[in-house]
Amino acid sequence: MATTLHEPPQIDLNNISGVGNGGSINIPTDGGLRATLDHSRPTSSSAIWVAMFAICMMFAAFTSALIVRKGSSMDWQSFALPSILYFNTFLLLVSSVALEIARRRVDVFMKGARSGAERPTLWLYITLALGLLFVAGQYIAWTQLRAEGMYLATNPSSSFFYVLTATHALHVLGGLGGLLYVVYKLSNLTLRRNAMVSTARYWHFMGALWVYLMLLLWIKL
Amino acid sequence: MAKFFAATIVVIAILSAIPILRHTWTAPEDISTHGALIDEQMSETMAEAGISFLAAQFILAFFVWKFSNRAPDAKLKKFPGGAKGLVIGALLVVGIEVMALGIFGVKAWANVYLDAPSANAMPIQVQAGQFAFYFRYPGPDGKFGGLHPELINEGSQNIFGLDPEHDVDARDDIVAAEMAIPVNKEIHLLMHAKDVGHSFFVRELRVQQDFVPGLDVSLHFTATKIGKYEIVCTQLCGLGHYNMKAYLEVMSQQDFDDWLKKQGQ
Amino acid sequence: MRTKSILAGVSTLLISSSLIFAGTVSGKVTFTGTPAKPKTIDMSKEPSCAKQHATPLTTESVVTGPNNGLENVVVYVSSGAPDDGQVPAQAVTYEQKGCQYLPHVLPMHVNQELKITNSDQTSHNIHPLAKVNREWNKSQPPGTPPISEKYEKPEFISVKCNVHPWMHGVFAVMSTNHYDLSKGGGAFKLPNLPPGKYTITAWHEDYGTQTADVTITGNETKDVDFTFKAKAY
Amino acid sequence: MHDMSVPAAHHHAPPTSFIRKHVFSLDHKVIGKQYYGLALLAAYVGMGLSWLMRFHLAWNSTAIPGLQFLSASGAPGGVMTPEYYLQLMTMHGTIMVFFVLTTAPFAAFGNYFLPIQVGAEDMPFPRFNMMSFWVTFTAFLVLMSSFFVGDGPTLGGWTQYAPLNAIGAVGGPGQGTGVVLWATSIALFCVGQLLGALNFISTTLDLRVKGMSLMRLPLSAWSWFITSCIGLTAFAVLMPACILVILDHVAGTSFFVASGLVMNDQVLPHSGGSTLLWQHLFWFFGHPEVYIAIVPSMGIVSHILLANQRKQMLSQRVLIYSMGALAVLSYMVYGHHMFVSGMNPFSSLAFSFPTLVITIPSTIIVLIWTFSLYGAKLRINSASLFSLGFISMFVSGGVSGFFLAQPSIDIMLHATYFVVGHFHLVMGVAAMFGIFAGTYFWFPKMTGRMMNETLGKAHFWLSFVGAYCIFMPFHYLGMAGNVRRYSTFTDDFLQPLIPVHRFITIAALITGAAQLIFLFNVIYSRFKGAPAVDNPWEATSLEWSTATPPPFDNFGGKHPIVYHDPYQYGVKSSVGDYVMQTSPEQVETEFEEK
Repeated sequence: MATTLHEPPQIDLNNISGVGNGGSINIPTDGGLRATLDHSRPTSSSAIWVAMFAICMMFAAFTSALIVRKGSSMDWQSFALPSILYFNTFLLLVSSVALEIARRRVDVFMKGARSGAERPTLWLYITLALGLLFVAGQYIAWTQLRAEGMYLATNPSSSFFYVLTATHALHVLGGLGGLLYVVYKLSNLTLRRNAMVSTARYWHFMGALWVYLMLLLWIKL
Repeated sequence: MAKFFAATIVVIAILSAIPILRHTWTAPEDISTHGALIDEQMSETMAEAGISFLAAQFILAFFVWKFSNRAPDAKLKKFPGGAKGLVIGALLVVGIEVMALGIFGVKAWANVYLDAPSANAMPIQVQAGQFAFYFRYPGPDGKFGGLHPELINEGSQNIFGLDPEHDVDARDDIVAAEMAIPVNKEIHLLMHAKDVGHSFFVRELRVQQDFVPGLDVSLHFTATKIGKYEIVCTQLCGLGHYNMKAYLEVMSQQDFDDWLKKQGQ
Repeated sequence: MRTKSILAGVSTLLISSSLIFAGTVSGKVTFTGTPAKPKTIDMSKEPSCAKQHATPLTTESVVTGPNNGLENVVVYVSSGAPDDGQVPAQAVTYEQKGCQYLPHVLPMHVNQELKITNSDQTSHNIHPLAKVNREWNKSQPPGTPPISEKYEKPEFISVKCNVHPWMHGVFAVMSTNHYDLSKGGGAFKLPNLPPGKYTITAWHEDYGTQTADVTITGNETKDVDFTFKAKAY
Repeated sequence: MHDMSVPAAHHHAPPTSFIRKHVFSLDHKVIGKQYYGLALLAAYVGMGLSWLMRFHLAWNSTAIPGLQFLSASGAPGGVMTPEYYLQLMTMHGTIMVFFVLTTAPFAAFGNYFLPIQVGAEDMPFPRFNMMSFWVTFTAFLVLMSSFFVGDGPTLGGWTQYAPLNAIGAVGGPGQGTGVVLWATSIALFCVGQLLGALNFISTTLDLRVKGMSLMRLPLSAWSWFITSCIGLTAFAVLMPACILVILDHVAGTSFFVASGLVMNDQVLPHSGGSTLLWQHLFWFFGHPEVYIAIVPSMGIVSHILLANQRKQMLSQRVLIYSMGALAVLSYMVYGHHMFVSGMNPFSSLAFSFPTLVITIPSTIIVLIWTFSLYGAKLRINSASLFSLGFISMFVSGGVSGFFLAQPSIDIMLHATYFVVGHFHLVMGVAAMFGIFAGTYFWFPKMTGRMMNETLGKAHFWLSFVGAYCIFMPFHYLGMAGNVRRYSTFTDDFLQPLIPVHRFITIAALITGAAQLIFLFNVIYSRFKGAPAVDNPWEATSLEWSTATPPPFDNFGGKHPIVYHDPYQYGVKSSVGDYVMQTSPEQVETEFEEK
């Protein structure tokens, strides 16, 4: 049998890009800004999905822990979620919308000539602000609970509340970091579409995750 | 070197099999009513695992012996069966083999864990704590006194935290550091953990069960042979784990009644 | 130089005088009611220890003597005789033999050296459950050197061996040298008390504490008796 | 060798400062070497611990000279105390499982060779990659620090069962600070490995060069890809578990401590926690961890065998699918660690069947390896010897899985030395053999020098025979009911087994000493070894088509183009009986027609 089962691929030296993006040479293949093409690191579009999967697993573990722990003994005392959480949820969802608008603008901006069109950083800043507000809101929620005497160790229900919300808040902060990175890259015209897209995906994911957590806490606490 | 390797594998395989075949080290004689099935399962598995083990090692040895360091002009050969044959073979042979094992195993498992203890099984409570087992018999009234963790005081031997002052049921409860049971009588063992995870393992009885702190599990078995056996802890429970043990005395009904009376005083 | 010698002279004078007019508090610790009868200890888990006891060991938390005498009671001067700070030079030893603590109650002075020895074939684990002092938990395999420890603050410390749950004892760490342990019929004796007002405290691990005030004037022996109420359970 | 390839842009220029070059390097090759160094260090620490343990088990009251200086209270007069034994045992397990079996075959070799084997210049996120190593290294330091903090490391075993792991210092020496440090270390380790897995997966999916389709990936690359998928799921579950344990310690929560527990006659403050919860979370990670340890070695061994048998595997696809099946199944079987844990007996049965099913892909893998040797032209060298040894060990350790997969038999064998023998052979020794094989095989590429074959062979024979002398008897002990994790054998029925333990100890001391030959060989060859050519083994995959050692960007400013499936051995080509993946040459096989 012949060992070379595949035809040797045609080499088109004008447009080499690997199956992924191994070969980045001086032709726009990743849809980035022209200024970024030289010395650009290969991009990975699947990384963000991998990261989100890992985060899902982590919260799945917390969820199962919560369910098992609640079932394991009678000491579970439910409490009403601080109402500010609903407002925070609203903030996070709005921020997602803002980011989506920002992403579209950036897209247009990247496709069009750089000269002229002003940079769509405004919507990114709005998203950032909303995100920060969300984290602040979460902090307020914690202080409110503490005021009610619900501390981390008071009861398994409160323990899980703090653990879940804090872990989520940390990941949101990570998203904010990503946004800052995007803003910075955009400011010196070295933003690559992949960075923008991945950040957006992550941010929407954070929103979705939070909605899930709200439902979980609302049902289980 | 290759031939030496092949030979070594064969020798090792055979040497490893000898103690198994000669039963040099093996579980002690079974003294339980349910253990026979487990032993049967064990020997069947041993046969199948042993054959697969020897076969695999021998074939590996044979191929290494035959097909290493060959002349440069020697021709490569392809295994006639090809991958498909192997896969199908493995699926059928191993698949059927392990499924059979699994299905037969269910019965052996069910005897110990799925069937409920009979109504007239004799209740004994065992409490595992760092690092000793203590056993409690309900006494003449047939009722166990309640447990009060805050009353536990090992210095004055209140091992279970009984409250004889207020709890009438507790007054005649009999607490012992060794487990005596009548022969051929079903025992319903109520397992209570005082502090951390422990385990109750009697090789002759073919029982092993972990204690779950905060959740009392139970176990039932019938011993068929009078004698003295060792109960050991198999769940790492702290620095004294190695020394956490107790004796199991299987007695005739008469001896057991006397023993119980003696403990009662 | 001269001042030194004078000081020395004065101090010797003081000490000797305190010896000359040395009062003694002695008495008896008893109990009323019926104490819980000692429970026999089953050591079958540790055969090497079990065979050292011809008659099986019993619990030692309440040990009674003839005519209601109560033993293992620590009697000490709890106030009136300020600690003279003299830490006895010789160490107190605590022996683990036959899976039993010898003695059951071990009084010692703050900062006095405590030597713990293991005379058994098995490995012991000494775990004094100190609250005021630093809690430690050490194993002592057979044939290893004695453990040397000391306690800085006065405290009644309950001692456990985690490996042998029935092993139980008490360290009575005192900030005074005027203490005694009630023996035989519950008798105790606190000698060498210079004149003054004293509070004597008797401590029992199960029955709690009792106190009595005495005044020593010159060279005399005061009788102080303590009576504890026994608990049936 | 004619190598058609296209020019590529360096995406980052090679660093010049020592720090950036060797310490905080972004280069996956340097990071791979760093991981290897860490694994090497950890392996010898772990081995030292096992020496101490084995000696204590064989000669219980004999003092080990100098041990008292390691821990005065742990070994008064050099005689090991029960708790110190357990502390060493816990550290041995943790170090070996996490910092050797996970780092060496996966993180070390994977980091170095995965990007090269897919034809990439580097991983997509070099900074994450660097972080991954340094976080892992910190984790190691944190773990080791527990030797010197408070009353020593935790004694709870590498499985750290609840509630012993959560009740704090009352549980015994090391259960306070020791556990917190342990959990912190493992949580950090998880972070490191998650970052690594992220890089591995995206490298495999996104950075393959032109012509490198998934099915053209070498088996080693496949195994690293599959392993990183397992790790991504497993470590993402272990980390929360560790966080919960730490909270039970420092924040006074009650996730794992049930109510009414009494230690030293005091009722514990915690209440209502679930002790089985920890076991579920831990084993959901714990069983896949076994495959994290073994699958990379499977890939490495296949990779090496192919180069040495000069002939293709019967089917590469079947191998890949079987490894994938192992990965998937590994999540459906974790409950077989909990048959007698008090878990619902029906779920024990539910867990036992997929466990038995795992034997099928495992058997297929072994059969493919073995029968691919049929009609081969096997070359014998240290690398191939260790690969063959791996197969033998994998079989020997695998068959005992038959027993442990069945709840009824597990009643007799659970928590005995049978289990210890099983996992030491199948995931310990076997994986180590994979690491050794990989070292002898790739050392030339990594350092530019060959390893000493004579020493290598000596190392193999002592390790191979020694490992069997140590771990086969474990199974017999287990069948006789010898409980594991005992620091002293006081039970009457264990006395007759002590001679067996002495035999094992002697074997362990000798086999351990043999590992020093390896250490010497590595260090000696690194500086004095014979210079290596680019492709010493006449192998086909991409790492052999670049310079030795590879330039900073792996292919010297080029992007290779892949024309062939991997492992085109047993063909007639201009270079000999093989053709590189990067060579456009059309070739014919030289199988004689049947």
